[in-house]
Amino acid sequence: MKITVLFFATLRDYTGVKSVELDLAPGTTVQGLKRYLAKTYPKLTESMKTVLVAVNREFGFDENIIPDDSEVAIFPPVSGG
Amino acid sequence: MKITVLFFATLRDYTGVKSVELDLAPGTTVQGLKRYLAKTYPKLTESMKTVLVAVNREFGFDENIIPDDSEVAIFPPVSGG
Amino acid sequence: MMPSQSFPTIVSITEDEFDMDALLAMVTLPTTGAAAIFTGIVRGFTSGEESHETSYLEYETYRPMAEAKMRQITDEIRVRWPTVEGVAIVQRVGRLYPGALSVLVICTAAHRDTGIFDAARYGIDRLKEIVPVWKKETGTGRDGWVEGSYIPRPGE
Amino acid sequence: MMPSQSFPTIVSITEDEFDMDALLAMVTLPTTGAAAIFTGIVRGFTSGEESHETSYLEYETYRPMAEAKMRQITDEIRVRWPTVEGVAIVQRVGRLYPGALSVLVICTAAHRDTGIFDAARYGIDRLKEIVPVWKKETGTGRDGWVEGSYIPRPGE
Repeated sequence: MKITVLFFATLRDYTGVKSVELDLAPGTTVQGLKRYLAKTYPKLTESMKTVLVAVNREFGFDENIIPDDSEVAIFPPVSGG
Repeated sequence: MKITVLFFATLRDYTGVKSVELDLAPGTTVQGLKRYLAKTYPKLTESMKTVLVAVNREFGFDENIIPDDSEVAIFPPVSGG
Repeated sequence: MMPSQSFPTIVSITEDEFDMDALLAMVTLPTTGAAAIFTGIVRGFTSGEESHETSYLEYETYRPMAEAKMRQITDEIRVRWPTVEGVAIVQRVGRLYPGALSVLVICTAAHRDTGIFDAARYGIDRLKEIVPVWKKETGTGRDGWVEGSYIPRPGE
Repeated sequence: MMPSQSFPTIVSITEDEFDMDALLAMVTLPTTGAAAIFTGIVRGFTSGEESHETSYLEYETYRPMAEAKMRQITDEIRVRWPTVEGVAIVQRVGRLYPGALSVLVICTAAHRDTGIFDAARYGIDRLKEIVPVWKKETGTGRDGWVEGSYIPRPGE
């Protein structure tokens, strides 16, 4: 399945990219994606402990399965206001 | 002693004047002034129960003696904001 | 470079429209990160038991005492919330139509968890208790002077 | 004549300066008599343990999700404070210098004792928890991304 992954703030700084298109096995979970990303971008490994994940613009959690064609965003806890 | 009395809101409507100069006996209290005003302007009699009095721009109370040359204001409970 | 610790205080009675952005800027210091603002607005339609429409309100004030009492309220705020940096209290007077802003209270501080919301609430509550301003309503149903109910105690 | 009961809601992410007066007017109904407003302001100088000066902040957002979460917060406010009439939540993004307004929350209602102060406070607290916006600081002492600490739970 194909998904788009967007990186924000520190996460974008670590990867050096704003977004990537990934082709993952169907049934991949948020946890699985995080492992994949840590392998692909070793600099992300440390951040993956506290990172937030949004799947199709809702907060996603480790056990959630990512649907095909999803927009997934990876970012640190928010600091707006 | 001479004092100036200012009327606001309903009180001014009842007296028909914005202010009067009065010549009162030294030692006149707020209570005494209220009695005097009720006699002079009978329409004020009812309001005198709930009216507020300021003596030189501070709230005054029945037993307070009015100093010579004071500016006294008579008005209903406030309704600003 | 530590900015000056003189805290700005604005107290004003005016016939003019408010410029909220300008007033807020006047009570913002380099250390200010948060502002809580209350504004009163003239209702055109009041629902509830005394449902009625308002054409306009005419605000009158005993200005020198009102200004002194507004300043007293800013002092009371600073005693109760010492971390408040800027305070502005502005009352508009004259004839005000529905939708007009009639009163404004701004409290600023470094952060939002310093009591600024409570301080702004205190400011408007106190204004409605002790600041000599009265409004006369013209509309359907209850024309005439609106009377408050608060009786100040000695020292207030 | 009873005014329409459709309550105005504004949610916006913008690079432009706020016009507070215009935004307030947009969330004011004929029945509205009170507004509680929170604004965040870029501090030039932060005191305390991590005392430092800020030259500017750069705000970034994941816009479509941020807008959805801001709208969710306005819904949460209306559930908790059903007497609230208008709600506006506006986040400014881009490069902001000290003194600039970075965020605005407005809650209006018929009267001030309807929870509007708490509602505005809730609005800014929630925004800082769940709206995907981040700021990067440039100044003396602690350059770089400011990280929050809130971890949303499922359903938030």
